[in-house]
Amino acid sequence: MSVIAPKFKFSEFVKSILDNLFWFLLIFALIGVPLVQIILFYVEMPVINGELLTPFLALTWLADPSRTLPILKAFMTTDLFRIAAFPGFGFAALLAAGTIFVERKMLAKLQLRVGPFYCGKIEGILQLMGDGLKLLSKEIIIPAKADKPIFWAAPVIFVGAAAAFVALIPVAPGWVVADVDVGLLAVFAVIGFFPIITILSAWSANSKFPFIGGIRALHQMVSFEIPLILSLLGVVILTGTLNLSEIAASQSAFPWIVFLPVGAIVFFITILAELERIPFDLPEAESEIVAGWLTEFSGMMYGLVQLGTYLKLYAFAALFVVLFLGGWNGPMIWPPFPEEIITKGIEAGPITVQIPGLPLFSQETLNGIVWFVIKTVGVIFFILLPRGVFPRIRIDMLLSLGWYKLIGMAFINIFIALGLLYAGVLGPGGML
Amino acid sequence: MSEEKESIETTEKQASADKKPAATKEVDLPAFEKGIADKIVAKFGEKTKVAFVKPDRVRINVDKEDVHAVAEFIRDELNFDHAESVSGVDYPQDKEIEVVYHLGSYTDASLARQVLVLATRAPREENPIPGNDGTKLPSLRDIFYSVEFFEREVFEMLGVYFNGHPDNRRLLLPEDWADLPPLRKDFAIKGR
Amino acid sequence: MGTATGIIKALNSGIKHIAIKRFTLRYPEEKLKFVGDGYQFDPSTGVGIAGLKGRHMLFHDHCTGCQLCSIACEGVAEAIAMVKVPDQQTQNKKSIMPQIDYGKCVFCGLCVDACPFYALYMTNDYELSSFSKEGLIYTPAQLAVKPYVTQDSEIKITDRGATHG
Amino acid sequence: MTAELPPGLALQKVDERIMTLNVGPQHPGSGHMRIIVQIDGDYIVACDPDPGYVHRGEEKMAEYRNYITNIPHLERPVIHDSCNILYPYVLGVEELLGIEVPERAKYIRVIASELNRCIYTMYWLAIYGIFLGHSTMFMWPAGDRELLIDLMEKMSGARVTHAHFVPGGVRNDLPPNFEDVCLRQVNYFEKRIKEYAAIFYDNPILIARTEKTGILSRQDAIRLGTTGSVLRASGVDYDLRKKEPYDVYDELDFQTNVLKEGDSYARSKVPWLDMMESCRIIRHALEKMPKSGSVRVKLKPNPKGGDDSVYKRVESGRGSLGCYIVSDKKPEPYRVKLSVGSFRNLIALPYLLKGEKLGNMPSVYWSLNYWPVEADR
Repeated sequence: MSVIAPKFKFSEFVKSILDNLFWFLLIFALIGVPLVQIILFYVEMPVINGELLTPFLALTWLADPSRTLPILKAFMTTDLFRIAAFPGFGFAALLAAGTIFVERKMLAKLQLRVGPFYCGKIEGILQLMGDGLKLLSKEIIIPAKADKPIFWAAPVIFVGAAAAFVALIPVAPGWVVADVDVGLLAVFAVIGFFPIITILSAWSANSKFPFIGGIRALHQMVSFEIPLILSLLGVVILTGTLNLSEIAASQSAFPWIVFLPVGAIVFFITILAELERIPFDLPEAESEIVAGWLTEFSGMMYGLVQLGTYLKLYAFAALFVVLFLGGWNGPMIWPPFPEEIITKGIEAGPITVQIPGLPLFSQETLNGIVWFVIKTVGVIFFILLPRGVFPRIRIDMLLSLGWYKLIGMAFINIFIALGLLYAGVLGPGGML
Repeated sequence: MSEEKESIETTEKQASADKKPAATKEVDLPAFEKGIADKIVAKFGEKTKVAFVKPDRVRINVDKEDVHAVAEFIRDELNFDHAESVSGVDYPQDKEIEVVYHLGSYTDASLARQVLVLATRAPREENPIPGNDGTKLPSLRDIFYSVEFFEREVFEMLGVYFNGHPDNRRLLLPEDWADLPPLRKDFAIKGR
Repeated sequence: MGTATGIIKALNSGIKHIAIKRFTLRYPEEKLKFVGDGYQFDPSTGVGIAGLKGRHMLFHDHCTGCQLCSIACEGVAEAIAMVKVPDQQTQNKKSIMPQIDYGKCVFCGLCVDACPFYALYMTNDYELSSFSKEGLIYTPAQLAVKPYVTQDSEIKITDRGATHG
Repeated sequence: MTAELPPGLALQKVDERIMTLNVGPQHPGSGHMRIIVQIDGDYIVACDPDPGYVHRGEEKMAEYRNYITNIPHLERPVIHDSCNILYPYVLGVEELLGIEVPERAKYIRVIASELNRCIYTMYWLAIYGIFLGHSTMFMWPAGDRELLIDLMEKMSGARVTHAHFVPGGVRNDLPPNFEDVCLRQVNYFEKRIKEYAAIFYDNPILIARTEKTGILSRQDAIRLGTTGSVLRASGVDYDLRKKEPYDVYDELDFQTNVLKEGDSYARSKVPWLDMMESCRIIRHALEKMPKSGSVRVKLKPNPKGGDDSVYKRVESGRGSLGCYIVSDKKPEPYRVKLSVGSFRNLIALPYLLKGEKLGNMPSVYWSLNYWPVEADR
């Protein structure tokens, strides 16, 4: 019987934990607390209830739930919250994590197996966390002849570009990180970064298989970007704007997929290709070129690329929803808030506390978020499904599909949109 | 040494010659297979020796000078179009290595059951230097394309060099194999 | 339009399989049921009796120490060694019995075929993993123990697919 | 410096356009072998298969063991098809020793052989699926194969390395109630493999990907001496079960599947069609099998052959599998040579890959029905 750690003693284990705890508390008390106080005095604080929020007030108010909520509400209006938490990175990462879980379980079900099962007791719900921990703890190996700065930077830039893409997606009326008037053009610009990042990382690895994979990715993304842009022009023609929030708002009566199904199909196929998902996963075709441009990545660098990929998946699915499925628009299904919460307060056991400023979100916003999430998850499901059903296609088939068929179909879509516009059915000043 | 070799060969020839008529007397040879053997004997006469004629199997022993001509005749006149297997057998006591070609036919339906065994022998050397010693045979690759990899295998496993083979490299063994060819009888397995 | 119908058929087939039962055998919780008590051999007829070729079982009161199993294994895996045993059996004058190294055994069962005295059988026990190589060597005393196995899972075929029930 | 290098290590003059790729041995798309491909852009200009990474010297080992103890190790090259790779050896030894096999044993052998063919083909199909990036086609055959492995386990007591065939019959009789279980599971298995059509064989993407790639014409298939499904996909109707029936194949009702195209798609489809034939053979054999009787002839210990040689061949999952045994009146064979289908089909690989696209390499390579471990022996 072999022992994993032969000199293991429980008392020493406890001692080491207590040691670490002691040093942590000491350093935190001596350096951390003063540092936080110093920083807080330089941060511009909001005015709440006619009173400037000082760090002292913030610390005291945190203990009082009725006065905490205004701080929270004030915080929700800041840019930091929008970027990091709700319509931005955190929300997207949460949906991406859900996507990975659904992908695994659904694929397993389709393939008559169980999938993640033991990690996290309930159907392996914590498997992703376990994988993340594994990737974090793995050694990062850099090829000896790699161009190290670029090789290090590539995954980070990849995640950055994906997050920039996420920032442009409007989730609910008014809830968007970057509400720019040229939103769709910004989307095209961000998408244009991905081939460059791919080829940079592939070339900097100085290895044959990543190089072939990078060249393939370059071919694939360049040839599919043109039909992608063309397929969205129909929507732009009919709405007359490039602002994504306005495009979503314009579909309150009906989504554009009703009139532009061809464009939607072309856009969906190009999404699959841009995301390098089966049947278009040529840059990562494992039986031909090992893992394509990801071959030399290891540890958390690989994890970052995967994170970026799933953020990108969420962003593309959300873009499809915004452009073709009506974004947040949908019938009101969120129940109205009970009046007594606003007037009387919340009853928790024997205590009734009246908290001003509830609810945090309006009913319309919550309804919009629910519809948006439902539609996005539906689109993600259809993006995931081909992985279980189709084999990978070949590079020449892919290029001929991109250059001949999809561009042709995209032009047909544009003509349909123009026809609808000039017939006076749709568009600015149309019948509908 | 050469005298010994000749004497061994002659005795073996006598032995096989003795055996064959005895076999023919005892059982009736299958007619079709006998026909195949007779055709080859009629063409080449003394150069070929019919070792046995069994149901579906005919074995012919040929000297190494004639193997190319016999194989060509077998392919062109008898419609055997591919080689199923090429095996080398080491006979240290005869100082010879036998190379056996098993030939079959896909195109001729009447020959579908038949396997023609064509055997030839190359001289064997005690200290082999594969490729650079006397253990050489003419390659049949220009006649039966399918022997290409088999002959490479026989080359590395028994050290028989095939003259005229375009690609006489190692196939299965590692590139740095420097020991005896492993299928020779004097290559002993440890502990056996 | 053949392409489109083909793609739709493939998608349809894929979605249909989401409703089919899972086939996976959850191994440590479920274990497959086997036929009989393991592979046995009847020297009088020269034919074996079907069963799983698992860990061996040695009957001390039949073993004569004839070494036939060891000789049979010499050409296969060299897993069987004859060792002295303390217990005195009347039929076993030399007091030697087989000791099996499961790090080498390939579970071919030729030793069972070789035994003419009904002394060596195989059982349904296949969980032999050990942390050390020494733990894989089973002495005659260990081989005499009949393994306790709980194996009850079988393949069941229903309308919604096959499962391990 | 360059003048003194041995011939194998001579530095080649390399065209700058040509890139040499070592596909394997540590590559998800090669198996236990190396394919050295030279590519010009996306096109393969030259290909040199380099097997031998799992060479175990089975033929040398066989010269040191007697006719019975050769059995467990001779089946090791293809553990999924272990009955079929033993079959020619067992037939050859029976001819050398002059043994007549009981009728029931012959039927059991045929059933075991067909079950093994299906088990092997399912494994092959699973890997073909993953080579084309179709993960469902990996999981389904790998799971459904379990049905037949369960049958083989009931029959022989081991899941993969059965060591079930011996000269003179089979090791043990069928377990009680085996016929019903076998019939039920084989019927379900046949139903399952028919479902692969919609998702795999009729999938337009797969057809577009593999059709008209790696075409092996009828003349070339014959000239290169290919065998098995590769040969039958090129339009040559040659199946040893029909052409040279061994054991009881001449009494069973089945047909061979021949396709004319000779491309990767046809080569990948023939084994699938063969599996359905195998199910038919199993059902028919279960029906015709004598219900009782001996299954094994008792042999003397350490049997000796005469001064003779035999060449026996059977149709395995990968094509004709021949065994050449030379005996010299000793308990051990003087020489055992396995002429395996994988090795014979490998000759076609450089020929087919020349001029193909790199993306076609996995599909062409694996459609040759090649098992690296068997080719290396």
